[in-house]
Amino acid sequence: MNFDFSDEQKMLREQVSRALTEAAPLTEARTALTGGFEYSERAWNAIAEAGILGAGIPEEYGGLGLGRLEWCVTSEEIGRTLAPVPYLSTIVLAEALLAFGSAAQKNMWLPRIAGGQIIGTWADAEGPRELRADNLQVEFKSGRLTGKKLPVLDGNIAGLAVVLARTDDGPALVLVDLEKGVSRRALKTLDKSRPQAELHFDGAPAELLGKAGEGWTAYTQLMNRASVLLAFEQVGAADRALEMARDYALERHAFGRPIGSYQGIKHKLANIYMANEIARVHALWGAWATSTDASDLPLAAASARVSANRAFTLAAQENIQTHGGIGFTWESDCQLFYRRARLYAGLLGPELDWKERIVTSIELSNAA
Amino acid sequence: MNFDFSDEQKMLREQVSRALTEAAPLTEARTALTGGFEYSERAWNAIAEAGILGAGIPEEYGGLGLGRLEWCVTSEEIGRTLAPVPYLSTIVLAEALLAFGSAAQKNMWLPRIAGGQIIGTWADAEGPRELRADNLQVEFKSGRLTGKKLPVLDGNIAGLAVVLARTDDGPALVLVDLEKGVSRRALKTLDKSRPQAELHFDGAPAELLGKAGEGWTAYTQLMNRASVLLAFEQVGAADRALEMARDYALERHAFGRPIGSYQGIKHKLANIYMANEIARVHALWGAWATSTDASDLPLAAASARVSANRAFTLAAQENIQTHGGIGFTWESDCQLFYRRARLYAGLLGPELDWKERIVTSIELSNAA
Amino acid sequence: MDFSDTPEEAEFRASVRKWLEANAQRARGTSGRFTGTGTDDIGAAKAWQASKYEAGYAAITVPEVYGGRGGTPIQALIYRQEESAFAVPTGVYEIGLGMCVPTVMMQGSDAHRDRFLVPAYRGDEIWCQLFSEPAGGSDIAALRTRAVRDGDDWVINGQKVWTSGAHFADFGILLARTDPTVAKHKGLTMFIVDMKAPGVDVRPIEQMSGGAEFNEVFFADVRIPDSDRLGAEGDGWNVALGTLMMERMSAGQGFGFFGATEVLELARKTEIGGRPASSDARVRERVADWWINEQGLKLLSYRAQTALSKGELPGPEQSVNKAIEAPQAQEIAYFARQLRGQAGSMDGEEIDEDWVHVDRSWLWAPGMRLGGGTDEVLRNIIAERVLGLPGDVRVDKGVPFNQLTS
Amino acid sequence: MDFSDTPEEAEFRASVRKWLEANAQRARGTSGRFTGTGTDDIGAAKAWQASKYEAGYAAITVPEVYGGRGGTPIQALIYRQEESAFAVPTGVYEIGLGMCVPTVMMQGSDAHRDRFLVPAYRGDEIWCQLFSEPAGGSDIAALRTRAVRDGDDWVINGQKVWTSGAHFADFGILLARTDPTVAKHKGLTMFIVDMKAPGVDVRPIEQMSGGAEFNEVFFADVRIPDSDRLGAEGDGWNVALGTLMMERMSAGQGFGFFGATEVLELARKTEIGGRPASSDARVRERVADWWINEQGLKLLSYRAQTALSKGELPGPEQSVNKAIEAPQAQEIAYFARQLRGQAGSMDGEEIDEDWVHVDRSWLWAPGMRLGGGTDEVLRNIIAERVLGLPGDVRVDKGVPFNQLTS
Repeated sequence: MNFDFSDEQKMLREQVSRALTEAAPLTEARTALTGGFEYSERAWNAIAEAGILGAGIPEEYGGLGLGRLEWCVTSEEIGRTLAPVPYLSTIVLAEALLAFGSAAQKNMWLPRIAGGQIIGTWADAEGPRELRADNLQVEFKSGRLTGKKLPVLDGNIAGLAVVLARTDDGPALVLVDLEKGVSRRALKTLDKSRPQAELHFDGAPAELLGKAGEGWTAYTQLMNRASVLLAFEQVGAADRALEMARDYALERHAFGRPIGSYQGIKHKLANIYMANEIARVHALWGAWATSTDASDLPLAAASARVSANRAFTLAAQENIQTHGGIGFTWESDCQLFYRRARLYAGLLGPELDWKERIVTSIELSNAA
Repeated sequence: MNFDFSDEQKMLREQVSRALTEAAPLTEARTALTGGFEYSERAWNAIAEAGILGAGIPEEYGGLGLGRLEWCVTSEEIGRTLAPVPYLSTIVLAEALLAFGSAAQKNMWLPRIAGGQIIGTWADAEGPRELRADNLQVEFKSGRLTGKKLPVLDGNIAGLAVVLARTDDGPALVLVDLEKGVSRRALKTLDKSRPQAELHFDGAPAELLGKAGEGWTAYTQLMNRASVLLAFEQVGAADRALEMARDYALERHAFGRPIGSYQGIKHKLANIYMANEIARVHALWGAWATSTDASDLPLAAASARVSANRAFTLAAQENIQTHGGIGFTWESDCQLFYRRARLYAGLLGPELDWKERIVTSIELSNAA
Repeated sequence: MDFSDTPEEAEFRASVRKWLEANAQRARGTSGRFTGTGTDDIGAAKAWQASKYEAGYAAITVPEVYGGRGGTPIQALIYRQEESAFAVPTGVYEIGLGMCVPTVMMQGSDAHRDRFLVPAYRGDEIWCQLFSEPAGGSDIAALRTRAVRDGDDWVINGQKVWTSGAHFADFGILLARTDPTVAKHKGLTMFIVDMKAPGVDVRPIEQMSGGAEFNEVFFADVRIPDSDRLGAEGDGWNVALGTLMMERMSAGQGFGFFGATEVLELARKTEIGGRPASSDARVRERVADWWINEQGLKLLSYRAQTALSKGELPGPEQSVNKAIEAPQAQEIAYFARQLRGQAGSMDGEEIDEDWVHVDRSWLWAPGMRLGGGTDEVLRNIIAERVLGLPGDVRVDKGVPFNQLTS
Repeated sequence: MDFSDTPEEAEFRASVRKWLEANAQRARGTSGRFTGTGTDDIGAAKAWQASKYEAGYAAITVPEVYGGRGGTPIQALIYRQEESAFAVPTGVYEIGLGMCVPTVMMQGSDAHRDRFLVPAYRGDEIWCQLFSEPAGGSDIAALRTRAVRDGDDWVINGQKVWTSGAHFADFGILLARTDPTVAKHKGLTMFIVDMKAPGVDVRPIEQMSGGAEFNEVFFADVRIPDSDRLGAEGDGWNVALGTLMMERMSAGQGFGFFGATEVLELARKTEIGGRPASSDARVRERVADWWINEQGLKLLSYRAQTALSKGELPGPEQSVNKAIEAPQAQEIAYFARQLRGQAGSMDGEEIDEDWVHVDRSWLWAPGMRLGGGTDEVLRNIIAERVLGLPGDVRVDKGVPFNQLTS
């Protein structure tokens, strides 16, 4: 039994933590929120220079060939700092290439991802409509992609995207160079510290990633991996929100003593702690499953998803509550967490769907 | 706007309260729980002597012709004392006769109910199977009733029952004299302070109450009235449990001060208070609806049901929690409330069904 | 029991409604009254208040001798109920007429009443309430703003915060410390302050929701004549409690959050598993749970109204109201978000009006869980005032203010 | 990361499992270990403990010189994991071997170790823990049982409560007040007490769940030689804290409540709207929510196990475990009830084994929310020890015990 990161992975985390603490203090997220930039090049460069982007990419494609756990520990630190970087989106694209790409596709793109020369993303949603295998509107036909995808995380800064589209043979994942035949529109969102865009494909050249007709299964697998990465970001951010609340509760006095000495606050923060711990071990389980291609991955990814949503949402909203009025101001950092929590809870589709996947997985494993 | 009981009704409540406080201290419920008797004749007589049983029965049938609000205020006091009396069951039967009985049936039975000469009940459930219009097993045919009903509240002490049964024309309510052709078996239950039985009808003589085929609608209407009465019992009991917890929190000291001075306990009890208040006004709304035959009755009855379940369940379990170890002992009165809360939450069928009725009613009223 | 008005109440309601129909537009849509006071058109608000004054609806319960109608609390409630269905700008007067001006009426001199009441009711002058301070939070009596006697004047130095509408207010009621050598509740005094006086500096606070309805107010050597003191020197805490009690009289106002039935309506337009989300059992159960609370709060307001119409003081309904509604609004907005899938992170303006309303609920709910008593303070109030449980242990009890450590 | 054993651990696990298969029956069904200690067959328990002792599994982490195996904490955990799948009676030894005997080993004299350890491990003598008192509750140090020095003896008078297994215990560790003139934590001393000594009176406490696993224990002029003192006079509180710390070493034990997957299984056999309840979205969402917590606690225990196998002390997993599992068990039992409609008020014995398990969960959950630290105390522990928040205000701090008002 060794249910923990290795010492090397913990050292890497320390290293990423130091780099991001310096390159991405919360002021970076605030600058992005107020439109100063679309992402923090400083933080992104720090991650690229540490070689992280290639950690899970085999050496033959220009990576370090370490594994996925290194990607996960980095996500946690990005969450802690709310670093405004296109990390999740780029790694999800790398995962798509690793799992479904041809040798040519891998050779073409993975080295550039590992080297930090290109930002990637994925495009699945088509506005507020429910996303299902049977109602996709964006179409891939004769090497061309047509239709609109929104919201697309980092869609306005990415150079390459994996897109979920319908074909005559059923859903497919396709690879699109966003520099060609794609118009983009920045979306108004509730967390402007991470940009989202509408991508309009007007016959953009594209190519299949994997087989047509198997796209929905491939998409589901990809989202399982995305869920684990995102859960680590959420856990990191939830921890940081809890620390903020704890520190404020120690410093702020009411009626002659720290507000953290009242059970109303103590029990609130203890509840957050417990939610964070539950989410953390689910994320860790997910990391194990994603790095070993375990059959448990769908279950671990779903429980990581739901428990991380629960933890980060609770921590972000109760951090404001613990801060009192000051927490509701624009200048307070509390809002950065509150907005990010909402973005992350929505990113990979409805929580209810992920809960249903948990029960389906339990039933399958009981039947097996 | 007069959303409250009248002064006369409040005086009646005072009177009932005094009578039951004397006739049914909690020791009566405990005596019933430990098998001392099946119901408290002392408390039952006090209610009968106050004329309550006939309050909602017209004078032509031997009642006082006052209305249903008087029945409701009495329910609340019965709840407060956990008086082990067959009140709910008897009034539900009276309601069935009032709504669906022929003149002959009313003349035959209502005066005896008003006079306290007969205990009544209703029998709907058929064990742990889901109760639906399309799967009733107890059958009424050619004036005879066949099959088993369980659990039946007060089934072992009642003299008359309204029974939900299937007929060739669809579900029906039928009236059965329990002294004839019925065998009974006392059930093991979790709240022995209120007895439940299995009734076995082996061709027992019975007669229709209302029309065959309209029985399910009639049954639903009857359960709406039952829900309002029961909600008052639950609100009364929840109030009493809250008072117990409050009193103990004032008296019990830990670390040199009353446990009621810790926010952990204060906020807990404030939450119970709020749940009780929400339940109380829903019950009151239900009382208005049942006494005016308002079209809102299905909605008011359902929200009274769900909010009262929520309040009494919370109050009963957190009363134990507030008492600490002593609350978990057999000798503590906490368990009387905990057991009663479970009985009452189950009596009128699954809470999920009642919640669904709320939404259906809202949709109907929006469509209207 | 009877949900209808008495004949007198019905008559009053009819006349109010008739007047409103003739003078205002009915509100449309689901959006609530979150706009607060920051972005309102002050001119429109003043015009509306003036016409209310002319019609006798600006100060319904105030004796005629002070410029009011001499009516009953239930008439005031009926007016509020009717007015709430119309799109009229009342926000800027809520705190002034609800809390400050009644304090002036009760605690002020005849000269104060002559000078201030009618201009306030007519809407010519707007009032704000200056109690909260940065260091205080829920502990209002810990305030540090000093008032030092200098001849016939008091000289004010210090800072207030969360002052609603200070940026357009003409006057304020100000709670300041006149004696730091006694226990913190004992050394306070209440004043009327001219918000245009030299040394008053108002700075808007930008909220996380984007607007700026609240302010910081700085006082630098602001002079207030002793004649503008409200109540006795050192009696400011009792005067302030009286001001805060006024809130209890305005029972049963919803906050305009996106609610249970609106979720149900919204769910008809979105899908789960290819079917309308409104048919999904999980959505429906939540709607039922939330609706029970919303309807319960409405019924509690009817009960408060019943008490008012009998001349009794309402119970703690207002505390219960906010303690339940604000956290529930946050929960509802969170859940509604997922009804639009990944588009849940987009701004409602990218979609439609309903979603704008959801977003506004989501952004304002955290503020409503804090302002006017936090979730925690409200539960303390219920525990102490209703259930009779002891107050929290007060380590600062009886300690002179200037010997408190923080 | 790796969920499997090291080769050494795997080898140990295999030998344990082989021995268990040869000497015990595998457990069947879903019912948990609520039966506690009240109704067990003491003879069977003693026989099982004796065979464990012979096989070297009774005291795995105890040095060989004291009669143990000299093994590692991870071996002890592996043994517990494996044993939990078998139907063996271990309840009566849990507190004694888990908390009391280790205290004797650490605090006792050589003579104590020679006299008590082996008979305890072999199961010949059963131990109980005598800390809690009626007036104390969560405030254990407020205890009133007095120990007065008389020559070479101490004379004990007072009452203990919630003593598990006192009715069959041979010895106990007793925390008593030896000096009431100092602050309450300072005047306590720990003793070994012979439960068969004159003046010891054990009376079972009947629980609301029906059984009587706990006791009141009365002491009337019970004499204990000073040589049976554990630790220094006045140092009893520190000794007791050491005893209570032992609980943290036994991470990740479930309580055997009716759980999420059992609800799902049950729901397959009941109907909602004419379809299996297991297909109802509301049932399924709850199962997911509960399962996440259950699986999370299991994963936390893996993390604790990882720490143990690295020779580190586990974190606050035990506090988290009970704080989450006990209230959830109550919620699950409440919900499961409605899956059988009105029959939900019937005793499970009228239906089947699953329902008996639901009932047992429902009756025991309130007790589990209290024993071993209430919901509230556990949250305090997490807030203080993990998050570093201040303790509750202590009005009794430093006050001599005999001057406390209550």
